[in-house]
Amino acid sequence: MLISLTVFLPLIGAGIITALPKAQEETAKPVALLVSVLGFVLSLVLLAGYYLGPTQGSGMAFEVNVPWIPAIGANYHVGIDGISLPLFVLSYLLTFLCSVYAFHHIEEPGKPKAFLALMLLLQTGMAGTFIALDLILFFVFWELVLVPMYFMIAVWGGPRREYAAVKFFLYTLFGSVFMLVAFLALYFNYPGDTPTFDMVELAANGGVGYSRTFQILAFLGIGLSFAIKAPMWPFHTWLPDAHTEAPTIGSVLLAGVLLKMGTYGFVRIALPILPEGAVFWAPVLAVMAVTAIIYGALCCLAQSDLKRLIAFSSVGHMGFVMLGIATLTPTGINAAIFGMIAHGLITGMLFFVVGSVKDRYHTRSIADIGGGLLQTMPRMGAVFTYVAIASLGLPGLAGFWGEVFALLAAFNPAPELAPYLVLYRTLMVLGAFGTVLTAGYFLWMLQRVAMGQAPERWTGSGGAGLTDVSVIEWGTWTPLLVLIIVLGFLPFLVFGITNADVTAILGVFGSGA
Amino acid sequence: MAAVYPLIFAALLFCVGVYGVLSRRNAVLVLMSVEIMLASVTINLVTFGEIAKARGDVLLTGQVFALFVLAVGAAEVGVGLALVLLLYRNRASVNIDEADLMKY
Amino acid sequence: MNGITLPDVFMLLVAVLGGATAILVVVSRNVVHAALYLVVTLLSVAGAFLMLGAEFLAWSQVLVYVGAVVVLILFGLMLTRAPIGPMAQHNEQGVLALGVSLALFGFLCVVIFQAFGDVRLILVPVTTAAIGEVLYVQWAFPFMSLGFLLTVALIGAIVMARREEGEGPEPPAETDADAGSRLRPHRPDLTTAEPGVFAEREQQVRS
Amino acid sequence: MSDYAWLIPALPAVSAALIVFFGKRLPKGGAEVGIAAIGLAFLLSVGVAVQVFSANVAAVAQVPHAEEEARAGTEVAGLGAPGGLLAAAAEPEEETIEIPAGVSAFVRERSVQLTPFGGQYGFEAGIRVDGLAAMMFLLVCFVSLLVQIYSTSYMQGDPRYTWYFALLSMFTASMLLLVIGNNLMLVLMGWELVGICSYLLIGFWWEEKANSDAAIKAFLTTHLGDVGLMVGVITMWSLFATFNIGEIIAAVQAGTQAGGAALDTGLLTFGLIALFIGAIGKSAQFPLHTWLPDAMAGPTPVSALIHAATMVTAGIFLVARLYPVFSASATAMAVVAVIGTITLFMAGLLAVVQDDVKRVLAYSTISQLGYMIAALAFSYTAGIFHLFTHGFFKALLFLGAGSLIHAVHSNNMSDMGGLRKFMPWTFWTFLVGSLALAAIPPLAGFWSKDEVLAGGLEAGGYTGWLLVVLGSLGGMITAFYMTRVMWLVFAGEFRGHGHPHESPAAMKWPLAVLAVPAAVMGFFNLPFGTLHSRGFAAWTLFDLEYFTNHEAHFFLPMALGTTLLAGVGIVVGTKLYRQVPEREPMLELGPVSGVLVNKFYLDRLSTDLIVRTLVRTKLANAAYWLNDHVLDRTVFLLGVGTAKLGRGTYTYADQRGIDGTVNGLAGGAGFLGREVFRKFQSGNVQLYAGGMFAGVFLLAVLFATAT
Repeated sequence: MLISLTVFLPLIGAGIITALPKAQEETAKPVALLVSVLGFVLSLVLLAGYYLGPTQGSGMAFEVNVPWIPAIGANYHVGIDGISLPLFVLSYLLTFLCSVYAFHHIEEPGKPKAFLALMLLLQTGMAGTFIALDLILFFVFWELVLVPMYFMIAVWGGPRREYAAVKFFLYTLFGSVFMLVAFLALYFNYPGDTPTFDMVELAANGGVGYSRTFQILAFLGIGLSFAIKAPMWPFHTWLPDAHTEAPTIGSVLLAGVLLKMGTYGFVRIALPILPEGAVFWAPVLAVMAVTAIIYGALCCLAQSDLKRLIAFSSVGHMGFVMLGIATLTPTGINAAIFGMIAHGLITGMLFFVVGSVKDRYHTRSIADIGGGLLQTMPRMGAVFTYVAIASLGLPGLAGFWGEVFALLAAFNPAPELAPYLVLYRTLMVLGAFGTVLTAGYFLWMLQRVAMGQAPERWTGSGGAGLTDVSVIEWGTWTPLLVLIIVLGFLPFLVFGITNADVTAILGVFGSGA
Repeated sequence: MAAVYPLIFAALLFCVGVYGVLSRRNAVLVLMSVEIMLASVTINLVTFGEIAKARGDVLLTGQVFALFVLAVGAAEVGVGLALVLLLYRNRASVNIDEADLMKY
Repeated sequence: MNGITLPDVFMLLVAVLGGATAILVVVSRNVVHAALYLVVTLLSVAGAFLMLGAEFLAWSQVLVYVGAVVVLILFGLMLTRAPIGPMAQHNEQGVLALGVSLALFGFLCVVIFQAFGDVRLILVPVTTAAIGEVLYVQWAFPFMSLGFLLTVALIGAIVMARREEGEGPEPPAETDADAGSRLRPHRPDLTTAEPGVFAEREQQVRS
Repeated sequence: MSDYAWLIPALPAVSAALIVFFGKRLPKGGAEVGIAAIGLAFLLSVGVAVQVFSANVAAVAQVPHAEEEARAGTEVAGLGAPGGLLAAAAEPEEETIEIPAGVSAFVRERSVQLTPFGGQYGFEAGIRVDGLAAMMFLLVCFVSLLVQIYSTSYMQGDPRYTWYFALLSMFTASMLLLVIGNNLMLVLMGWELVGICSYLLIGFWWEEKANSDAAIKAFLTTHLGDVGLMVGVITMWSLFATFNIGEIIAAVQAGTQAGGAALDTGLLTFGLIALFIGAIGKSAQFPLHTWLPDAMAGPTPVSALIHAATMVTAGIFLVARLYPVFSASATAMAVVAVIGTITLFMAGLLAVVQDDVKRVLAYSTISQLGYMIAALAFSYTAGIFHLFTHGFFKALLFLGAGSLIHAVHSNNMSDMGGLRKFMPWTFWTFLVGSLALAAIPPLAGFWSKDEVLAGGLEAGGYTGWLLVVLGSLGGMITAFYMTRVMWLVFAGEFRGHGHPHESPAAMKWPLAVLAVPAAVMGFFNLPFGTLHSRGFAAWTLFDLEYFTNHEAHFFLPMALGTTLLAGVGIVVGTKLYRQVPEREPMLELGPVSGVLVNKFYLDRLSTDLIVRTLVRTKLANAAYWLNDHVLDRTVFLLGVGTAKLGRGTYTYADQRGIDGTVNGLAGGAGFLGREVFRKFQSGNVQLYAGGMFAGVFLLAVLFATAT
């Protein structure tokens, strides 16, 4: 019950905000804050309950399983385990911080009421996706996420918002079709007596009874959808546009949570339910992942737009996550989940900063900013530098562990992938070179944005609008900044949550090593 | 009497009505075509009502429904003509193919 | 299948008459003629009712349709200043309409002969008293609802057709020009459109 | 004491945080916090060192002396177990000297579980305190302490004074973390953290683009090496299923890998070479050395601390840390030796033609790092001893250079000259440092460099001889260029602008303090029999068997020979550069014996040498040209090419190719809608109705035929 309350609380909040009288637009902000704080606290309660409750930190907890659409055997089956819990809490944390940030700035045309209601709706969708244990329920939540994000981009976005929003929406929807078809195929080809959409049951079945060809095709369908969402090269092209045009809060949630839905789907659905398909496709995924790492970095080198650069960096980072998943080992998937969390914190934070920089300079172009951020706004520049360095995977900060363990896993992929050992090891070395490129574009970006003499147009009266980090911004960012360094030094805070369930879920792969 | 006669009659009327509805430009003529279609429907109702009566229906359902359709048809003509008038008043024409705002 | 009986012959006659006039209704180039053909069609429908033993219905048909509806339609024709003379009354989709209706007719014929080809009707005329009894006992509630519907429809028709003070031909005022412009592509400004456009076309047709 | 060794990196880490958050409000801008923390850490490290060193000496004393017995024929791979906690029940091989039970080198490990991967994925973070770590503690804390004191004066008035001290503390903490870590993952962490601190400090004055360029170059070049390190660490993990250094060493010595199978030496060699690539990057070895001279863009104390004494020695430390593992692969060791030797010689040549005093020192640092690397290929003690002494005298030289730059506001020696009379403290300490660097007995550099060459000589083989030959020549070059610097800077007339003055006390005293170890450190590791076994070599070992089978030896002829070579270098330098700036007949002030008699001889000799020097100058120029125009250019072009490739990929593959396909699909749908389906959407109700009826008809037919 608690879990349902946590998930639907934002929805209720969105309803309350919508019901507010039009004259009291500003009241929406405290209401949204209250709701998101409550949600965050509840998610922490779930976190605590997961450890203190009967599950003792592994397995599925807080399960609710009631009939929902009996005609097709779809149940309202939700629950949380070590794989979903970190992402679940992350989504609440980011929404909470976004609702704080909303006090600081909401893009044109303002309208906090509508914006915050959409944000809370989005939160329900995101959290629901992470806890759904029924394929149809998962699909519903998955699609629910699209709508608010579409409006966030299309209404509050930049100059090319309509193009970006439509692209985002269509591309994701395109993938969803294949996912739905694959889900139905899973249902109708179920080897048992009563076909089911239940993920737990299907995962426990572990692909037994599904033919190899079927598994390969179904994995393709499901995987395509997740790959678009993640996004994997070469399905990433919606991402730079969406990120570039989205409002700051939209970018943060998009990078911080939405992208993870794709990779989470791989871990939760595609791998355990279709193990043979996974083994078949894993080398392809790995190649695509490493291509994304190199390619994302190369594209970043060519960018002149700050937000676009960071969007492309997401492609590379998600490449590391996918590389971890493609190894089909517990190490790799633990690394992938860690990578997701770290990317959520770091890139979310980067988008916060870039958004704030953009609000002040009124441009996203690196050339127009022209350097000297550290001079005009020392604190902003310092935060920017810190996060950029975190993003390039420096040890001691959160970005490191996901990358290094993904590479480590790629050096020793699952025994099923033994024929591809040389391929994986080559990919691992290439991925490691990718870290150099990553470092390169981040450092050059820092050089062009943060360092150097500030151009004259930004000093003196021209820089009047360049106020340093405000109190609200500090309030929003401090938790992220602290978490980045805490996870950097105490990675077991995440690994400890995920490991047991990751190992369990990979039980379908024979040895599971 | 063979049931096919009234039924074929009704079908004929209906199809003629369809043709009229689809091809006439004048809204009033379209309305007239609709009346023909309604009439054909009442014939069908009565015919099927007879068949039902022969099978034990005591409520005269067919005829009662035909009566209802009659009344509804009258109401429809009233409202339809009012609409036509309104159209004419706004556009100085009752040609349906000129009223094409309902696109893209 | 027995031979053709007398009711069958009557029915056939009525059907041929009704069908022919109906066709005339939809092809006639003169609107007034069309209205008059409609009268014959509706009358033949009433005749069909009589053949089927539904006396009350037949007379109702005559009263309501022939008496009221057709008059109403004639008024409509006059009020809309329909050209009282022969002119092109058909649009460009004539072929489509013909195709669709013929196909539909063919299909219906096939279905009817398949399903009811050997059904014979035992005609027992229904008296007005009998129909009155079921109508006011078993069907009382729907009947009253129908009356209500009729009232509402008539009131609605009046409200719509009535010309209020100061209303008239003005189109609805543009309240939000900005938001609306995207939804309304080019549209002739009908408030100022000189009637000549239509008058011209009228004359072309007539000549 | 060693139980509290974790405080050594923790103290500067805490101080870094304190300075970042509260530094600006403190009266001295945070410097006092940094100095206090590093001072405490230094005291602690002294305590730890005393404990570790004395324990090691005690252990060595219990080893029966048996030099006669089977010196030859011992194999590194057969060394049995390491000491400390891991020791327990390992049995030594027959040929080796018997180590009495219970006697082992001092190794103290304490760990906490970091990632509960369980079973074979176990990964813990912990400290490993042994002789090597204790030595590094001493060096890092000592130099860092002096550099921080020095900086209070050198950086006076800088707008980011506080931030500077935070970075210094952060760097020190990272370096100590790298040193103290007991597993490769922690080493990797410290490794990257020092890299980023180095980046931030090189680009400390980021207003100048050249500085941030240098910072980026430094970070990226070393990061290229770090790829190797990462691959190496991962290879090690996949071989041994552990990151723990002690366990890896034990496994290698037992000849097994994870699961008890026989060691896959091919993969091990691959991993070791990968690790060594990391060392190449960090320790500025050929061919990744180009960043270090550029890194001189940072503040000079930073150059002293990071780019001379500590961070750049991380590569040497890494090889030393895994010494028994490296020893197991002859191929890897050969690579180490060759790379180190090439570096030492090449960089020495380059140093000769520099005008910027810091660049001379930078090339000299590269050269000396080459010595250490090459030495490690043959002798553990030689490598780290040279690391230790070099840390002191090179820090001294850099701080001295900083003092000079502070005085004349220029890095170029052509703006200096005659500074001896203005800056006596700087002069004398610089002289000590130069002599130590030039390996003049009895200063520290002599003993350490001698041990390096002795190691090569003893090992023999082509790599050994290569080291001996090039190393000796390198020693001569070193002496030559340091002589040149001394003359150009301190002798003659002042050629710069303004009035040079002696530096303030906070800069003077660290120079003096550093001069002491630069002068006397060599006596702690005299390569004579039992003395040796009580000194530095005994202190720093962490593997008793290894030590007892690799005693150092002193080859008097070679020591004399190298000293002679160094002397030649000094002489030549003196002749050339004393004359050039002052136009004096320097030749007459040459060697004491027979000025007149030998004039012709000397003349001829010097002419010969001048010619040779010219050739050498040309050679060095060519080498520098090669460096700048080929190696550096390649890096540059790679960077530019990568950027172009990025732009190309973005423009053609991404925007036109992939995105174009997506847009094309959408455009196709749009075309269909605009040009085709739009016709049906005419707004004509009757057309719609026609469609409806047609649909009804079709549906009806469908149903009819279906039933």
